[in-house]
Amino acid sequence: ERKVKVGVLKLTSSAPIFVGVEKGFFKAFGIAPELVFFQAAAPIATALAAGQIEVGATGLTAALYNIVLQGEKLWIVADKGREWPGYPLVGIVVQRELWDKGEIRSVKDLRGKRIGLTTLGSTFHFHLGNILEKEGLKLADLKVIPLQAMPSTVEALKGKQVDAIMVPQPFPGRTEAEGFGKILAWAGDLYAWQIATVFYGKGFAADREKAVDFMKGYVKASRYYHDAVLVQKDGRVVPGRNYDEVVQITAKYTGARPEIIKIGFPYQDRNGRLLVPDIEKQMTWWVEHGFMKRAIPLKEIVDTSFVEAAIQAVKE
Amino acid sequence: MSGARVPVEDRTRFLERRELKTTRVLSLIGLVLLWELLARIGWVPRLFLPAPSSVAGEAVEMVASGELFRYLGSSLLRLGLGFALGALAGIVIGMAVGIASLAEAVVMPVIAATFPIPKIALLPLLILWLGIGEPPKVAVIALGVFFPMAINSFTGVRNADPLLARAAVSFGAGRWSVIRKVMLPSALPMIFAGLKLGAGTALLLLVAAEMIGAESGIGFLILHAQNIMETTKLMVGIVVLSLLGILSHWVLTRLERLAIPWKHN
Amino acid sequence: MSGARVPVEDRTRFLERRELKTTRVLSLIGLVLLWELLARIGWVPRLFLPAPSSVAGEAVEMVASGELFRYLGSSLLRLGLGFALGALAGIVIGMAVGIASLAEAVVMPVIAATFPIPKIALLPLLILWLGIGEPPKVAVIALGVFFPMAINSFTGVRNADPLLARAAVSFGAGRWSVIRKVMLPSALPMIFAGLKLGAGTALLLLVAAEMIGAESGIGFLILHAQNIMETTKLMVGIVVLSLLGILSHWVLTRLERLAIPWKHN
Amino acid sequence: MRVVIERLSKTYGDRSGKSVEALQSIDLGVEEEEFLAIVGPSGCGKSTLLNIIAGLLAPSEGGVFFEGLRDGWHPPTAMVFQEFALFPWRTVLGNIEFGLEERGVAAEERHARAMRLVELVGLVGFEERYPNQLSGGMRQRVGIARALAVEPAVLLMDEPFSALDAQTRQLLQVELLAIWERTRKTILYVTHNIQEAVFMADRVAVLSRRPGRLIAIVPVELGRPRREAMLGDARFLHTVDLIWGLIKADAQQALAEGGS
Amino acid sequence: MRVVIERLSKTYGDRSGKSVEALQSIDLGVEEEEFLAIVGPSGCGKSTLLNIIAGLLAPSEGGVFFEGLRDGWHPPTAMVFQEFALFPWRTVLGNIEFGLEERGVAAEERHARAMRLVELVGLVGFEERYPNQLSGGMRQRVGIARALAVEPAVLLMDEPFSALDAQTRQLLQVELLAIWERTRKTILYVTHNIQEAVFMADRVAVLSRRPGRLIAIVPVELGRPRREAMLGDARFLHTVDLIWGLIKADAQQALAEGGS
Ligand SMILES: Nc1ncnc2c1ncn2[C@@H]1O[C@H](COP(=O)(O)OP(=O)(O)OP(=O)(O)O)[C@@H](O)[C@H]1O
Ligand SMILES: Nc1ncnc2c1ncn2[C@@H]1O[C@H](COP(=O)(O)OP(=O)(O)OP(=O)(O)O)[C@@H](O)[C@H]1O
Ligand SMILES: [Mg+2]
Ligand SMILES: [Mg+2]
Repeated sequence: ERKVKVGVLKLTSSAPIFVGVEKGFFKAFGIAPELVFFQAAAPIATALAAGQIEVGATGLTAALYNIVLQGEKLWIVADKGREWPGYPLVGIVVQRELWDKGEIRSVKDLRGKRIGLTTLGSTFHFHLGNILEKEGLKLADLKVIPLQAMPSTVEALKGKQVDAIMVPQPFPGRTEAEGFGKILAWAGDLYAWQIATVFYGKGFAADREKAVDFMKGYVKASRYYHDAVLVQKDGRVVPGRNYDEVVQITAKYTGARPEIIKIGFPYQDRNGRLLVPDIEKQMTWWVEHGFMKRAIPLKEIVDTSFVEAAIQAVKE
Repeated sequence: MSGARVPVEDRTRFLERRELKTTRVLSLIGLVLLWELLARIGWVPRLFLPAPSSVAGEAVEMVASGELFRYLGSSLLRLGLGFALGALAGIVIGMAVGIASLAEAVVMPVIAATFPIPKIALLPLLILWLGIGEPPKVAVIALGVFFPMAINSFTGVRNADPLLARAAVSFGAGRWSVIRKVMLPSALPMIFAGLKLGAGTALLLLVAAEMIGAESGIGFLILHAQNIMETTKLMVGIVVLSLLGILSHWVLTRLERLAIPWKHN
Repeated sequence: MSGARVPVEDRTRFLERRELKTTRVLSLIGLVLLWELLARIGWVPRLFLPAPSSVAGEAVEMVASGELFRYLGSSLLRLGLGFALGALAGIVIGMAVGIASLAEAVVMPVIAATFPIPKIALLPLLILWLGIGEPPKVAVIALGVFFPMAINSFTGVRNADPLLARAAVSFGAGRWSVIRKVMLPSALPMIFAGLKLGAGTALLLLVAAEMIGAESGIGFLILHAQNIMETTKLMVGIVVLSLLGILSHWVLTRLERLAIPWKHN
Repeated sequence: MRVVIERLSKTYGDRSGKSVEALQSIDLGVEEEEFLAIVGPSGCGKSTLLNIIAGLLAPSEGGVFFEGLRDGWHPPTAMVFQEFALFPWRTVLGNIEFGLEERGVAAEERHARAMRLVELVGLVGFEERYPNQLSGGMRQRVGIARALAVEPAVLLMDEPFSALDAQTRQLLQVELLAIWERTRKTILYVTHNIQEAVFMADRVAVLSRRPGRLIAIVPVELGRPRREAMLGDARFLHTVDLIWGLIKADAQQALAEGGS
Repeated sequence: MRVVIERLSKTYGDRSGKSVEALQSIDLGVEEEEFLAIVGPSGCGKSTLLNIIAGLLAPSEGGVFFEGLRDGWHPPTAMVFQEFALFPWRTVLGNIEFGLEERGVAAEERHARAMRLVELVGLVGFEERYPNQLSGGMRQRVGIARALAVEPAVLLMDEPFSALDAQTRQLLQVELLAIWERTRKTILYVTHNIQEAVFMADRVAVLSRRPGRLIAIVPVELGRPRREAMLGDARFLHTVDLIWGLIKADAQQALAEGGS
């Protein structure tokens, strides 16, 4: 068995990896993943660049592109979460009062308002920008306030310090439950995009056989995950045969309560395929907004050959 | 004989120190009651400041499941090691810098320059050099403990009575003897202040230390509970930190009394 | 007369303090050179530790565009205010606790219990109570400065020579006079150590302070640069913090000399 | 003002349980305008006694009373400390002014009075020096000046001239007597010099070795003002011999037995 | 061992530019096995001189030499400090043992020697006390014991008995002389008591008021061992008078002019 150090966040978004480990999908291909838990996304990228982990699974942020721009090679190899219509993940939540007064009823009404989110240059930031552009607005038309942590962001809405916030599940639901927030829209419904991916470090990618074997396990886990928790009918999730098992595995790894986990799993491609064009678009956007100095040619950062080889190899 | 007969009273009584152990305990109970009250009257939302009663409930569960002790165990190791390393380095370097002008001129600017560097900005370098296991976690704590220790030890040595140093020299004490037998005891009160600060700082930095590659630990608990919005668990973590803070303060105060007997009799 | 003629030499020379101003400057230059070397020999990838030369280049750009000064401006205000508030509160409370046993018994456990609470866990409460403007940022810094100040002031008062306090009382000094005229000057060396620690801590916490809704400031620069992995900009921020650290240390050392003339002649 | 000491005892406790009995049942009345000297072997409790009178130490038993206290100002005492107890952060002038500050004397008058005392104790030119720049004797003189400055109803002096050379000491003794004759304050004067005690005082209280008990109160039958010539007076010599005899046996025994 | 002081001057500087000239061109040889007393007015530089000889202070000009130093141990001096300079964190015993520790004496012997000195200075029962639990005189005796313990080639004593009562002082004077006669070390003894200086010393060095210059070296023509009876000896009284005369004018002037 070959060991692979995998850096993950201890969150629901890492569920496919947890499933792969727990169900022995990696093991089946002679891979023994060693999970290394992180409490923030940035150190995962750093650890990957430093060679301390071989595989990383986290959000696709400006940070990652900048790491590559500064000469540390790493590869985006597979999907690990998308914003997808019908799958509530990141929500735009407005103050209940403003909603009730009719002041904000659509994305367009956000013009001139104050919107809180965690960090500038985060996936949320990118996403917000794109949603606004779709609605004919620009980021400059409103005021984005970075608040670093989720609780701070939610608290700022509650304290009426901001008019709206952009936060992932389960926070949108909670703000409604507590009565101070109203979900304006789910980001995925407005705009689908690649939110998180699996990365390979330079050395790991070079060890082609091992890298493909790892991917085989991952593809198998993805399918299992997808069939269990993501299949929808008429806009509602139909729990698959292994729904409860996946919930339970996720609960075991994240320590979160099942009822919170059940609020929603992030969407991801059944085979772990990437939305490659979206990645290019993201880079363009980061460059436009000054978060990156220049774009990276896709072939220098995205390598879909692993996932394709794995899909070929792993039978249904 | 005109005028009154006035008894002389000890006017230095206000300088006296009493122990007031019950007051100490009452103070902490008051703090908890205040918190409960704040939570009850709804001044603070349940979500962000759960009432002590519910925190206690959660804590009991975590104790029953053994989770809390496991976390405590892994954190205590990091804390202990980081504290010991940081404190030792701080005392040694602080005292060296206090006694030798050359060391002072070389090291002090470096200390002043590196002290303000935020630990989170150091994480990448720590990961690069020390990996993602225990070493970087211990290093974060040690670094945090180092600065208050070094600056306080330095100040302690600098403020030692020069007459006593000269007395020691007159009896043949060399540099090393003076350091051990004059500077060190003179600096002890400040060193203990530094240790108290260091202990608090170590606990404070546990969260930063357990940001990378931790699967257990109180800092991990706090971070993770915050990520998954389990505020009650978060508060359990904070309460544990607070208790450790009180405990370490108490232990250090006791130790101080043992180490400085000549001031406490 | 047998035996040699041996001149008596001043054996206390090693206790003397020299200024060594050039060594101080050389030490910092050495630090920068070491850093450049580390970067040049490629031991550390550029991503993790960009060379000082490239950091300087970036800094020049940021100065030219006025960005750096804008950031510095907004941070200095927060730092100044937070430092002043925290230091004042720390000195007042620390000294009060040092002199009055009752205050000590009530406040010390609370200090020991609240010191280890990580600032990031407090952010939501600070936002709730103080909003997202300047007040919570100032509060984070003030909180950080408070603890070292309080503990050092406390220790300073506790270690004042009781003979001098009694001498003051014998001349009619009451509690307040004793505090001002005996405890305060006795505690000055420790208070200055606390101020140095406080200044470092304030700079250290700038990043945490500017986590809340900041759009400019050195802490914001560091956070933002780290979020998007712009290590050169990040280093510009850190270098600015370091320079502020050196500056504040230097200013405090000067002030200390002015405030404690009886030890420096 | 009279100082009445009644059944005064003092035992120093210790955390470890060891305790030292310093004073044992002292009964003593110091008359208005009296110059009382106190002599006794080292460690017998002289400083302890002065500290209790100054209100700086609580007695274990008994007490001290001021009778006939007229002016409102408290404390009516000022003390010259055996260890000087100068404030290191105050200059010579600042130290001397301390008591005046506490009594609310205006800055100008404070300065004028302090300057007069600087002259009296021979420290002109050192007004702005800090204690650590002074010699031992100079420090002691600052301590004396500080106590004299407040013109207290009761002056407590704990071996005030011990660090002074013979010449300076003599000059200051004469000055002190002159001040006392002019202002007629009550003075309690601890000294280990029996000649000095007799030369200066109206009465000499003799304490035993530790625990200090009052062995005797010896009146001095010399006229006032005292003059150097009296040092050869038969009454002077007789009184000195008497006191010497009183403490000799006691002190010798003390040294032999050590502190046991 | 001889101590040779050659053209020794010391001026204390000050950051603010004010400086004090403490010693001016002192030339003095202290003979092997000599007991030399030093007297002089307060602030004339006596402590400064001892500190320079002990190697604790650098002279401004000139220097001090040891001649005929035989045993290898440095420093050959031990000092009784005017301010006692006890280590507050060491007990009586710990303080007395300090110098022995530095000389590498084994723990047991250290203890035995320290205990003997505790007895000598009359502090039995106080071995485990800290200095802040002692009276002034007891502290001074600890300082004396600490210096005697190392049996130095040159013993420097700065007003060693100033805080002791007459009786204890006399006993310790006799003890010191006995020790000196037995071991024949060189002793430099600063005192402000002229009688004491003459009673104890072979020669008395008289210093002028600040800046301290050597006015005279007065040999004492009394036999050894000295006895109390000699205090009435004509030669004794004559020498005292001589010295007294030497410093009187000088000191009076000093006090009149203050520190100017
Ligand atoms: N703070 C203290 N704690 C314990 N014991 C003390 C303390 N202060 C004094 N003593 C003891 O009390 C006794 C009397 O001390 P005190 O200072 O009053 O003596 P004294 O007569 O002034 O002696 P001296 O002439 O040496 O100054 C001594 O035996 C001393 O050891
Ligand atoms: N550290 C110092 N800084 C400045 N001046 C000093 C210092 N120490 C002593 N002096 C000055 O030097 C002179 C001599 O001091 P020294 O202590 O040698 O006198 P002394 O002869 O021992 O006097 P005393 O009998 O009063 O102890 C004094 O005028 C004093 O003010
Ligand atoms: Mg006394
Ligand atoms: Mg002297």
